[in-house]
Amino acid sequence: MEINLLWGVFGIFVLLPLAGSILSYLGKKFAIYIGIIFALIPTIMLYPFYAQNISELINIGVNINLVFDTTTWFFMLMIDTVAFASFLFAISCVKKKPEGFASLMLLSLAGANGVLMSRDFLSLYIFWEMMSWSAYLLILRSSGEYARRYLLFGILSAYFIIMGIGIFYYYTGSFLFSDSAGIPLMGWFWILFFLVVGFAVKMAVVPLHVWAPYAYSSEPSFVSFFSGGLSKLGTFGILMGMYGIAGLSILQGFGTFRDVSLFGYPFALLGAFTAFIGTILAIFQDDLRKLLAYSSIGQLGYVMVGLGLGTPLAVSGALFHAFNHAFFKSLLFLGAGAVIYRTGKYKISEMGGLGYRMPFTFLFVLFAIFALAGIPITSGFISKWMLYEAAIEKKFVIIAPLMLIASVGAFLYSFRILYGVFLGQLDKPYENIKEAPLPMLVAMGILMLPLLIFSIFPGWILEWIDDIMKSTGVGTIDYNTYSYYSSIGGANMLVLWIAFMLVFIVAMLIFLMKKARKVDQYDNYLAGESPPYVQLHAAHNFYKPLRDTWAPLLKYSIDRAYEKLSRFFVEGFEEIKKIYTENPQDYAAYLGIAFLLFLFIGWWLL
Amino acid sequence: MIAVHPVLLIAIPLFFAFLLPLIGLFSKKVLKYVVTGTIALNTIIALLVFREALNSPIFDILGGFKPPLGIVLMVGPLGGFIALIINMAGLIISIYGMEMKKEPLVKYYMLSLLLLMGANGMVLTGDLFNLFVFLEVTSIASYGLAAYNKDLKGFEGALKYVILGSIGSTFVLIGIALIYSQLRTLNMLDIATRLNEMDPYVKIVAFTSLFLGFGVEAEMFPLNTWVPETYDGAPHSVSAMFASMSAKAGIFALARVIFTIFAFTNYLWFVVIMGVLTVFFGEIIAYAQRDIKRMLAYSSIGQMGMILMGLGIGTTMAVEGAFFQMFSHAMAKALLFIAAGYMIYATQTEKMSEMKGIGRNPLIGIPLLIGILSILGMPPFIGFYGKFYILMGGFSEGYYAIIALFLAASLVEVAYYARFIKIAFEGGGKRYPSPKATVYIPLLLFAVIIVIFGVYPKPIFEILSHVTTFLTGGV
Amino acid sequence: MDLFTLVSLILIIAMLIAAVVAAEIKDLLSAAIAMGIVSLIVSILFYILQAPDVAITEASIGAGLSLAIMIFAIKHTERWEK
Amino acid sequence: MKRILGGVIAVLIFIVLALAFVHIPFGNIDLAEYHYYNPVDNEHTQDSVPQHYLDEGKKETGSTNIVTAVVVDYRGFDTLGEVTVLFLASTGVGSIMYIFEKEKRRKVRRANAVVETASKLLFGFIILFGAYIFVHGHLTPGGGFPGGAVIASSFLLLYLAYPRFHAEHKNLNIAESLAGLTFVGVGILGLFLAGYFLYNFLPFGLPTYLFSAGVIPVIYVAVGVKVGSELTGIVDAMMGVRE
Repeated sequence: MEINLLWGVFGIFVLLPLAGSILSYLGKKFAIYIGIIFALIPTIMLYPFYAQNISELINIGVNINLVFDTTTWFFMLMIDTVAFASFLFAISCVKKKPEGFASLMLLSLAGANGVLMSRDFLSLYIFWEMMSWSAYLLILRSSGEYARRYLLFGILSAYFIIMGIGIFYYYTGSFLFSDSAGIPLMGWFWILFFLVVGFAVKMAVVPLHVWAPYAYSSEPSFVSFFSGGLSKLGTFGILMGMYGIAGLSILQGFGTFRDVSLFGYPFALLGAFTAFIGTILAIFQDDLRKLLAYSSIGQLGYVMVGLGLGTPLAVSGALFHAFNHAFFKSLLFLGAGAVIYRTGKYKISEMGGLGYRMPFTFLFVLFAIFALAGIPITSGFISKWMLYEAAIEKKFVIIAPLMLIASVGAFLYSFRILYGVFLGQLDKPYENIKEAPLPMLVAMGILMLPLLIFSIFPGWILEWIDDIMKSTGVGTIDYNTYSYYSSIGGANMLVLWIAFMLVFIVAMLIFLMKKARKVDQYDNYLAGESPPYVQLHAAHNFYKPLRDTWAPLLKYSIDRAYEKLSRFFVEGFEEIKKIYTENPQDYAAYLGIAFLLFLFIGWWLL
Repeated sequence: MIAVHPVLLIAIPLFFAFLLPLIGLFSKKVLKYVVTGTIALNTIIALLVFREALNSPIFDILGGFKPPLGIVLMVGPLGGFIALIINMAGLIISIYGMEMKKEPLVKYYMLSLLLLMGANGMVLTGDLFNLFVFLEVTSIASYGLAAYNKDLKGFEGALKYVILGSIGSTFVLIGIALIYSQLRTLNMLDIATRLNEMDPYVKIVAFTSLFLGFGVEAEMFPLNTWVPETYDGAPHSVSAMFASMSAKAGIFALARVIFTIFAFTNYLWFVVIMGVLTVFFGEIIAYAQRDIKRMLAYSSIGQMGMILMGLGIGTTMAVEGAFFQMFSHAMAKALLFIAAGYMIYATQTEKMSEMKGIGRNPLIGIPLLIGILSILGMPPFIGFYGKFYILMGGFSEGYYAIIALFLAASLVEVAYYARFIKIAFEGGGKRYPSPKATVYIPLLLFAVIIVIFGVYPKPIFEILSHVTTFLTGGV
Repeated sequence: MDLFTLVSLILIIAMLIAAVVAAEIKDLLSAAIAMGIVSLIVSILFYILQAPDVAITEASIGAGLSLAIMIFAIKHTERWEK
Repeated sequence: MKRILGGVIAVLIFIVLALAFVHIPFGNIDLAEYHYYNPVDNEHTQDSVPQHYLDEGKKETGSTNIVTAVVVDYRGFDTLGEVTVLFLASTGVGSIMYIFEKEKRRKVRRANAVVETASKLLFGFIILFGAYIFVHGHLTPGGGFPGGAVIASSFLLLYLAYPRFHAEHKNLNIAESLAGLTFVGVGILGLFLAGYFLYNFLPFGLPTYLFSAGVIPVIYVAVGVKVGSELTGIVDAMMGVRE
């Protein structure tokens, strides 16, 4: 009976999308609709399967272990919902070969769900790679060069993972996570190092992030799934690697620094730098998609901090933030996608005032930005607050300030989006622009709901996280429906929410009592004069003073370093190519030398 | 008593190869159907032989003289498996070969049948001198086919192959002569049981000679210099045959020499090093190529190096991986060479940079993608299991540094295939003629095999569980 | 040293010289003839070693036909190695 | 530099191989001290393979010439392979030389009258001699390969004497095909009649008689015809090349 249940779960979450992938490829014109159905079923089916704990060993030559527990459930909730919303969004924007889009999306969804269900390295690797190459093909639809960058880093990450798996296999002779007994500390170090670095590539941790800005510039409906959904697999992998397989006691065995494992600390530091660098770079982007991409890098840096620190508060915060990030970043990418779909432009400096024509899109993006910047009426606040507290609690004087600076930076680029895209003067070409089509709005609405709900009731999500924390043995935090508590405070969202609303209402009342008069923007700038049409929207060289301040540092680019490295290698390859001289006499000499060499080695060995 | 004689796998192609000129006198049009039919018949027999060999090894005694007096064909599960792969690949490639236009067609078909027959013989035989004879058959058929285009490139490639191939087979002959002079027998198992009677020095020289000689055919590192030019100059179907048939036969013969005959276990790490060097140089030089067929040829070297590495690691898992890799490489590389043939035909150039958008036709694009992903070792295609098992086998033996080098080379492989995919799927190319049935049917067949056994590899692994007996000197 | 060994030795040395000449000489026609001489001596040696079957084959194919084919080939290309 | 390196490599390989070759027993050796292992029945026998050939060869194959017994009967499969190699060589040459075939033949000087007459005279005798060699393969030294080569050399003589002589390619092809089919056919017939490929299914007859040794003469005739026509084909292809 048990095994039937497992196969049922496996069928719904992995095989069904796989089948859907084939079906939608055959569906041609209706591909997207088929895709929606096959993405919706797993999303809905998550509800009956809540709090299940199914685990089965299956022998396919080697033992593999498929599991469906709260960890799986929690991550699936993000990924499947985001996938569904992305599909909805895609109805109106994917016109070019929709069957390819739908089938590849479902394939990567199946891969992602498979990764989440596997508790052994073989199936994990298989599904991971499936997800990787289908994402690669999806990016390929937009740009071959971007796809190539992504693929190289994707494979690099896979090879790191495979090194970790291999060392694990060397010590245990098994792929099961549960067979980890008897690995020496040195072995653990290399296993975890390779695994964490490998998964960190997917999370775009600096300096392995250079693929992300490009990959996130492809088709918006896919990117929202990619950045919101698939990058969470990196989080899942690191969580599994550090806490699921190894566990706290082994991590602490490497030595501790203020109760934080010396293994995790460098990664936390790296995460903080990622948050910082991602944010700084996001501020200076003019391409809307690139801005969001760097912002995504920065936000996932926070998650990395939490996972690296490894205190209960930090890990809970990381998971919570990952959850939030899945929704608000998908929402932002979708919003950006809607704007790009309507205007056909990518550059922020070429937009402006669109909020008057696309009010719903504006509203959704506004909420997403609240969540991203951590403003209390969205759930983005609480997760960030948990992470700050986790860093402050242990008095980390580098990590905490970096995170705070990054948070301020997040305001800067959020403002950039709000002002540059939605506020300000409506440019002439956009006079007659329409609101985004209905499916897009519905998709964005679906993604916004959880952000609002969980801002008042963080306890619901903390309950799931608590389950995960228990199963990984990190320890738990105190929480109730509205709040959580930590050694240096905590937060009560209900109080905050009420306070915020009070302030909001007061402000509203003041605003209304003052009998505000609507002033045309033109009048506002030009004091009532009416010259011929001028463009007043100041969007070029935004934050120029800031950029000037940072100029000396901005000239170092990790991108360029990689380019230099690759050029060095390619030149080297051309040199090595000369071994094949195309002269048969040389070749015959190689043969002779090889014979003598083989003979010598043989004589020596035998 | 044996139900199906493995010798038929050799006799039937031979019979029809001799018959072809006579058929050619009456009608040249039926030739291609005769050839495809012959190989289809052969494939069916290979399947039957393989099924029987799974139960117990088949010893097909030739001429009625018991070994080692006479020659015996010995077909274990693995030999049967490789023979099946070779015949299957040959069948599918022969569909593509129907398109061949260049005269003299009779000779082309005869040579390709004999190449198949030679490869079959190399895999099936249980006699060392017989192995040499079939090595000669295979390589001389290859020389003829390599120059079949009759242009300068073809001649140059074939000439280099002739030079290196004949040096290689001379070494094989020397090795066999040394063994015979010491043991007075040519049967492989007889040699294996009585190996310790040999003088140690002679033993090593004999081993080295055989290793080197078959290494030339198996594309081992310093001996594979002929590969790129020969593959490049040969007709496309012939390149596919080389990659999927003669190279596989060569490496299986090498495996026989290493495991069945000599079983030098402390020599194996050297094989691993040669394997990883083969991978390393193959992949790196492939990156520096601009012509598609040369790139595929060097990539083929890389894949063969991977197989060699798996054999050298020598654990059950790694050798299973190596055999799986033989299967996957035979399928995927044949697919890619056929696709390359179409692309060169459609674009009239070998330069990859001028093949913009060639993969946009799904009949080409999807098999092409599947083939490349399989070569790169992506699940759920068959290329994954071979690579993964070889790696895991290597890890369990503790070859960390070698595997790191190997993975670095693999990353280079990913880079150049991604470069090619980028060009092939880029928009803005011109319109290309759509592929004929003789092109897309083999492509689709290969792609289907790659996907089916990638999704459900269990049957293959069941076959490969016989690796344990192979490693302990069994058939 | 008996006659058998002496004759064998002389033949072997002659064969070696012919082989080196075949490899080194620039005149391809002479090289081909030197190859023929090698084959001829080999066939004599086979005969001395009581292998008449092989001796006949070697003499007719090695010293006869393949030499003729090589000369034809040289005739169609150039006589002097560059 | 390269030349010196090549020389050094060659000399080293020579030394290494020579050191191995000195281990080969030479002269009168006691074959009885070897024994072999039969992997099919898994039994060790106090007998060596060459000794077995010498002792039992005549009885087991009916061939007076032990070399022929080994080449055609004990290791007949190898011979089939070798014939195929030759066939391949001729096919390969034919396929490569194909482009030149249709071009016109160059005017060449005729050979002198002595050569022409002598070759006319000798041609038949040489063919006869070749046929003798392969027909008597199981009785006297020689066999299909040398016999075929002798036949081919008779054609070579014609080519030298008459520059315009041209053997019909079609006929050569038919001859070699039929001969090859005979060889394989005999093998397959053996498989059907006795369960062994290339089984010697004909009666052995009396030793030293022409009609003895079962299928050996049949195979040797086929090999002789095949080798003769193939080598002639190669010579013809080479002669056919005209610039």
